[in-house]
Amino acid sequence: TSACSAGSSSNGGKVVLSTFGLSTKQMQSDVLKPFTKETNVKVSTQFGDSSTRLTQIQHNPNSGVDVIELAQNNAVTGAKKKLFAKLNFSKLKNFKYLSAAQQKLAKQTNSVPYTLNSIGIIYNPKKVNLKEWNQLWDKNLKGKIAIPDITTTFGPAMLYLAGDHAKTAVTSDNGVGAFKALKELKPNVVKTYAQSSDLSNMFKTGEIEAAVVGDYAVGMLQATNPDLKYVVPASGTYANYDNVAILKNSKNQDAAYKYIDFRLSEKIQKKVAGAKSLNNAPVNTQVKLTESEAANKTYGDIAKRAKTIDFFYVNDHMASWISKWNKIMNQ
Amino acid sequence: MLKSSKLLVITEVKMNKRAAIYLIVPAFTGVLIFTFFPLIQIAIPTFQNNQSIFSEYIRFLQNTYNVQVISRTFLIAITTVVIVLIMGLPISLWIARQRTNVKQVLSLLILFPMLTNAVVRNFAWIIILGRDGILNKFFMALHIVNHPLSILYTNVSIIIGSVYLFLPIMITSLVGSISELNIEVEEAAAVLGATPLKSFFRILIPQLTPGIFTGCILVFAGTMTAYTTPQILGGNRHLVMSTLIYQQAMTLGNWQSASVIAIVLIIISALSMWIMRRISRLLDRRPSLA
Amino acid sequence: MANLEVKKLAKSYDGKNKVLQDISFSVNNGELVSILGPSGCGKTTTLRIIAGLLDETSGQVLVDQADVTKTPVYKRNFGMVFQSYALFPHLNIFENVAFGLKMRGLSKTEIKSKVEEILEITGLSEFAQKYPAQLSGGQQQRVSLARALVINPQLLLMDEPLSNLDAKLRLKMREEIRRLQQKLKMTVLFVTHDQQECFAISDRVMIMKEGRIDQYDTPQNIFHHPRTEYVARFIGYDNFIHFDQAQVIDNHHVKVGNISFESIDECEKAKVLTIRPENIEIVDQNKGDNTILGTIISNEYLGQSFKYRIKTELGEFQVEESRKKMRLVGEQINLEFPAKHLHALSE
Amino acid sequence: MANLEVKKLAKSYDGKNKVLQDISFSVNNGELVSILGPSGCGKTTTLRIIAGLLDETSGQVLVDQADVTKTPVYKRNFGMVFQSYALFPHLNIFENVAFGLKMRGLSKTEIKSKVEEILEITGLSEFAQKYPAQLSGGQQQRVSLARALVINPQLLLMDEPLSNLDAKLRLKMREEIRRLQQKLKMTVLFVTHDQQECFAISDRVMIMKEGRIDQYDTPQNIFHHPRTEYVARFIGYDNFIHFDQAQVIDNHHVKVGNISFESIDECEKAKVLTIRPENIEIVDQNKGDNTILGTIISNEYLGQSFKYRIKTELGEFQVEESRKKMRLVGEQINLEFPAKHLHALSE
Amino acid sequence: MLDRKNKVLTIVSLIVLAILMLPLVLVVVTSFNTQSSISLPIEGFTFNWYANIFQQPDFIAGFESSLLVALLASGLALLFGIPAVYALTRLDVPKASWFQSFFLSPTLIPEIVIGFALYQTVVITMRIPVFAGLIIGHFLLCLPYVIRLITASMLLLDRHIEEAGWIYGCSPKKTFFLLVLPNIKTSIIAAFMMCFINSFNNIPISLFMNGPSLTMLPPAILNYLQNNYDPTVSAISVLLMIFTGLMMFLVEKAIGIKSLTK
Ligand SMILES: Nc1ncnc2c1ncn2[C@@H]1O[C@H](COP(=O)(O)OP(=O)(O)OP(=O)(O)O)[C@@H](O)[C@H]1O
Ligand SMILES: Nc1ncnc2c1ncn2[C@@H]1O[C@H](COP(=O)(O)OP(=O)(O)OP(=O)(O)O)[C@@H](O)[C@H]1O
Ligand SMILES: NCCCCNCCCN
Ligand SMILES: [Mg+2]
Ligand SMILES: [Mg+2]
Repeated sequence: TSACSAGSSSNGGKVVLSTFGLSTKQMQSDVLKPFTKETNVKVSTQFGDSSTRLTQIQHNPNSGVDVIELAQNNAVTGAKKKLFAKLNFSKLKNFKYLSAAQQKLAKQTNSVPYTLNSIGIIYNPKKVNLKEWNQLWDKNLKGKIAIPDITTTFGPAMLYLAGDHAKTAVTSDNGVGAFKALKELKPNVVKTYAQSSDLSNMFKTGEIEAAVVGDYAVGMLQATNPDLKYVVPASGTYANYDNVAILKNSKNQDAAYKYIDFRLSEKIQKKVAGAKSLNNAPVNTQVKLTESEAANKTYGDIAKRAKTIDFFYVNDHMASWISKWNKIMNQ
Repeated sequence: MLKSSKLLVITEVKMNKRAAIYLIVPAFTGVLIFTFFPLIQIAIPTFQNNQSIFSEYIRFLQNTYNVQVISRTFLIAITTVVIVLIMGLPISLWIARQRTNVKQVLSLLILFPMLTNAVVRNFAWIIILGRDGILNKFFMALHIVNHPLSILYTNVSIIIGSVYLFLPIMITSLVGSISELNIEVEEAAAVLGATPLKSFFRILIPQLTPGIFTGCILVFAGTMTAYTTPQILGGNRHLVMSTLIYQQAMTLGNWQSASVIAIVLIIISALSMWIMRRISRLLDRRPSLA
Repeated sequence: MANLEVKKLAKSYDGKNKVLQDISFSVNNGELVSILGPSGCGKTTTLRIIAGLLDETSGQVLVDQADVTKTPVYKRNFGMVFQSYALFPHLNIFENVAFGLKMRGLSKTEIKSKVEEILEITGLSEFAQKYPAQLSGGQQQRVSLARALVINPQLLLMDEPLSNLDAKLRLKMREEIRRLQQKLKMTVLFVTHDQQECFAISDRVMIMKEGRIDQYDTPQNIFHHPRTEYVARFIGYDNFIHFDQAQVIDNHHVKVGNISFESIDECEKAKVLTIRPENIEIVDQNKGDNTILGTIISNEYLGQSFKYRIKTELGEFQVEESRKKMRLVGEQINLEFPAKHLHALSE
Repeated sequence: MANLEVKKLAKSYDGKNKVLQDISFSVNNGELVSILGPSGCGKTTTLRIIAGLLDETSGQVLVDQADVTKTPVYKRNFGMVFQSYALFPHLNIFENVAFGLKMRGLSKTEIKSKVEEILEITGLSEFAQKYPAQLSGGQQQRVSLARALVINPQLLLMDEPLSNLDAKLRLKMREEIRRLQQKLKMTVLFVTHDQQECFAISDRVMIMKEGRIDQYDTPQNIFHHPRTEYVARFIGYDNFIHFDQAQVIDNHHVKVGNISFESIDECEKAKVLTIRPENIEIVDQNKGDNTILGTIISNEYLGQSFKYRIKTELGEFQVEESRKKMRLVGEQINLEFPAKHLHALSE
Repeated sequence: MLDRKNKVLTIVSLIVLAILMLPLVLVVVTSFNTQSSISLPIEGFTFNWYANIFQQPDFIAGFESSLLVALLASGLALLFGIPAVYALTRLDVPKASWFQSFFLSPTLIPEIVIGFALYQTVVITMRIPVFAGLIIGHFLLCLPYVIRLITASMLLLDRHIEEAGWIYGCSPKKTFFLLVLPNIKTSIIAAFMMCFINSFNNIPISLFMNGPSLTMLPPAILNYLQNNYDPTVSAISVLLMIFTGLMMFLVEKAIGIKSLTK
């Protein structure tokens, strides 16, 4: 592949990638362009919400997408619906650098985790000072916080947190305790948000003083509201992977494998970990980040504290939880 | 605008009648295949239920959350119509009574926001309505309120956004109706002793009834079915039917449910428009000259 | 029932051109006065200022000696009949007519009796419950009249109330208006651009030209003694002979070219002679005075008469002649201008 | 330049009501024929069928003996002047007039010379580069005429070409049409509902009533010898005396009520007597025959004459009288119907 | 009298007019803010956000495809719509007003439902490429505008003009192109503009009809707004307003010139 001149494209083939709509500019410059340069594979992209894109490929076998990057919950659903091609992990040179747990998840779902996020609390230190999840239930936060909506990536994590507050694990009582805790939380909640940029605006306009948020959004929030502080409570957090998979109907499997391997490579994992890049925490264990580089990422200590969510359980109960959530939180 | 304008073939023309078929069929087939067929396709599964054909709908309506979304959608639409009408009437009157060239400039000015991207228009209100936004700053400065009001991401902000979205449509429609009125009718009322206010309510408004209802129906239908405004200014806590359709369909992948809501939305908006049109006819006391 | 006086009324819409140029006139109690003039001469403007629908630039409007110039229109208590009727389309005939009474706060029973009475007079009783759009033009016209009359106006203003009607209906309506005006002894100002209409209906006629009053007199006087060429032309004097002072021979005689003309009017300050087409006679021999030789250059059959255009040394003349057979183009004939029909004008 | 023959033409728009009822007539070379009739009588329908714009229900249209009934409109080579002018708004005057020539594939130079010639004739040369909207009504009218003339049509059809013009312009245009028609020796069919217009312009007049031809004759004959009451009424005979066969005395005498009338026409098959308002004379004493006593019930000044409505034992009559002073309502007078003006009609 | 001179009316109207204009003015102001969030008052002046627009691949690609789709859909709507209108207004079509309502019916279906239903039928069932589906969706959006506006002007156009064409030897087809089209040009331009702008600004249909390398501008802006709360959105809004203003100007000019000669 290396013999090709930059101009010709016929040799490397092409691949159609479906990925998140966040930071499309950095995705283009830090991942896709270098990928094409190195492999000579041309990339077409579709940007959008994880769940929307999952819905589309689920209903439309002819979507033309080869590789898809999804949030963990959607990857689990996709796997369950058998939308993904069975992966031959031997074709991925960088797969061996993933942790055992990650490798297991990859084999379970035929989708490879390429980054992970976790949640914490972001707050305006001029107004409040927060350290622990339980503080979110304080009466003096009435009408001052925002939490992720059930339908978003961290919606289930929010439910887990509520379960922890009620001291009954979600998986043990089908969320009964968690919903009770949410009902208690409701007076404090201004908004259940779907887009983390909503938070930027709400902090900016003083609508909220604190929010439960995924770490990937922290950089963006602090850029627009430099005062904001982010904390991952010592009691622990919940992690969520973003996975990449090849679609069953893909006609460009070779190029697709190349892309995934590229995505897992040390060079790229390190690059996109940058705060000005995609701010993606690395999964490649070869990547080492300094403390400042590790800021706002699920890495090191935080990664150790991070608990996982049983999306196989969650997705089975999602429909009824959404309905309950809507009745309690959005009514 | 929704009303089909009256077609009148004045005199029979000696022309190949077959030509009509060739001219109409392409557009007819297009609308048939791409509007009616898809609607039928999404409607059919919603009636295929083991229990009864309506059980999907019954289940949908038994969920109080859904009923709340429906009533919110309806309430927002009605409120928007009323506000748009109250704001639109005076300015329409004012524009319609300007000299021709001034009227043209004003009409263009009104048209401009109407032709501006909906994202842009709604987004502007985020800047204004936020807790720290222009409006709150203004109110606080004037000591109208002591604490900033939470307007953004509420039903109120959706209504404000919708009003902004549809006010130009109402004005454009009303200016048209008012321009058609015979100004001498109002002069006659004045000569007969009617003050301007009396003339407004007893002479102008009654004559405008059909125009007002046409405008109202446009605004109502537009607000009922609008997606972008509630999406940007409402957020998920304040879903309306169209944002609920999208959420069900694409975020949650529940197409059956999305179809049910879609059908309910079409029925509700069609029914409301039909009722409004009936009311309009009842109120318009002028005999129709068929 | 009132006396109207207009003093030095002037109006400019744009601040520059004066559409009305200081006109003054008065209308007596119970008089019907027509304002006659070509399109754009200021008829409607005058009427609208009197009604209070338009601000004057300067001047005064007095009703029974009281200045009403600053009274708002809805307090003037005038009646007005609009060219387009201006009926309220959403009200039925009864309600249309009752509107003015309602505005005056009359009781329901009073309104009912008054409206019914005027509907009776105008022959509209059976249409009380109909809407304007269900009535014919003439019936709408009468509603408009009834609506103006029922409030017992001091003054009734009518702006070309008949101009939308076809010839037959127009004739009938103008008779009706005259009859009602005389019966109810109203003071009426009636705008029209139809010469015949205005002569048929008025006590006095005001002829306007470019914002001025050219002549204000009884129909007969205007018809037989037009004051200016403009008025003459307007009322059907189609033939004019211009001359200058040098050509005046004596009080009643003028010599133009080689021909002497005798006129019924004094010629001392005159500049023009005029005569109607139907008053010129085609005679067999040239008797000299008041007679001129000409050639027919076009002919037209008018039903009862023929109309010819005739070329002479003093220009073209139009002549109407009642005769069984049409004269042919090219025929040479003598035209006689009888002195009793030949008028002399000074403007 | 052509001879038109219409044979048993019938038309029904809805398959039930016959709007034209088997009408037949012919128009000679170089003749100008007017179709006169009230609104809705079928004038436009007739013209449109002849033009080929409308399918006939039955019947034939022949031009110079050739049947053109099935020829499509754009191959007929007729000229047509539409009531609304129907000028092409996006083309200038030159292009408007040139349109028909272009369609006939003439060369540019030919088109130029022909168009310029006709623009010259119609006095439009200076407007060649203007657009229709920039012209006055009368000028547009002439463009419409020029456009029709330039293709040298076998037959020129005109549908109320003057109905949109004001009285003055209308008069001028009809003279112009007549002049051009005679100059170019065109065969013209001219639709109008204006009696005077049609008399002034036509060689022959066709009076239509409800899809039939009531009378087809020269203007003079129609004017002096209307065949039916309908025609008479249409051309200004406003007074009618109805009677039945029993009342006929002899060939020229009829007795209605107590009064004997002598008529210029034969009365044997007659049912109605008719006379024009201006032909009734007001006389001092009742001479018996042809005279009736009446009371004035309304009076009106017409400028040159007065018009009265008079109530008599035989109904109301309308009378026009030239006189200096107006007679008053209520005055009793004797009306004389001179025999030479009293016509007898059988329908 | 309630005319333009009535003071109360004038004041109320000016307030409403201000309300209509103010938000757009604010958008313009915020687009120059040096702060990286959309807020007022602005702290400094910069063109950076305008520069940033051109670094967003979605915006560039979105603009191109939105432009293409809007042009194609408007063109198709005219191509299908004009003949239908001609038949309905000039030929003796039975139940003409029923047909007209039929052609206007897409207006009555919520756009989100059109998107949803079309996605299922056209993209999934019929396996028509998403791009074609998008064009179809936008075509349905546009057709009612064409029907409404052109019907209005066909009804106003003196039908005798066509008859005059026939009389002077022009065949019906030729008459249509030579005499009818030039005279309804104004409303064709107006209809095109309404179609174009509504298609170009549409979100609900495009939300469903998207796919690889098929990003439309409005959803891209919406997406950007939801992920990054910086004045880039203000900046692109300003560019779009200029774009709209330019179109209005051109159309006004085109139609204005026309109305001089009409
Ligand atoms: N609102 C206006 N603004 C400016 N000029 C006006 C206005 N109304 C009328 N004029 C001008 O004033 C003059 C007189 O107009 P007015 O309406 O009084 O004429 P009129 O005698 O009633 O004519 P018509 O017989 O055509 O009704 C005309 O030259 C007209 O153009
Ligand atoms: N397209 C049509 N369908 C049905 N009836 C029609 C049609 N066109 C005309 N008619 C009817 O045919 C009759 C004759 O119409 P036509 O237009 O020939 O009258 P006209 O003599 O030209 O009247 P006008 O003087 O009003 O123009 C009328 O009763 C009219 O209502
Ligand atoms: N199809 C539903 C009608 C909604 C009206 N849309 C208005 C869009 C303005 N850009
Ligand atoms: Mg006037
Ligand atoms: Mg006709």
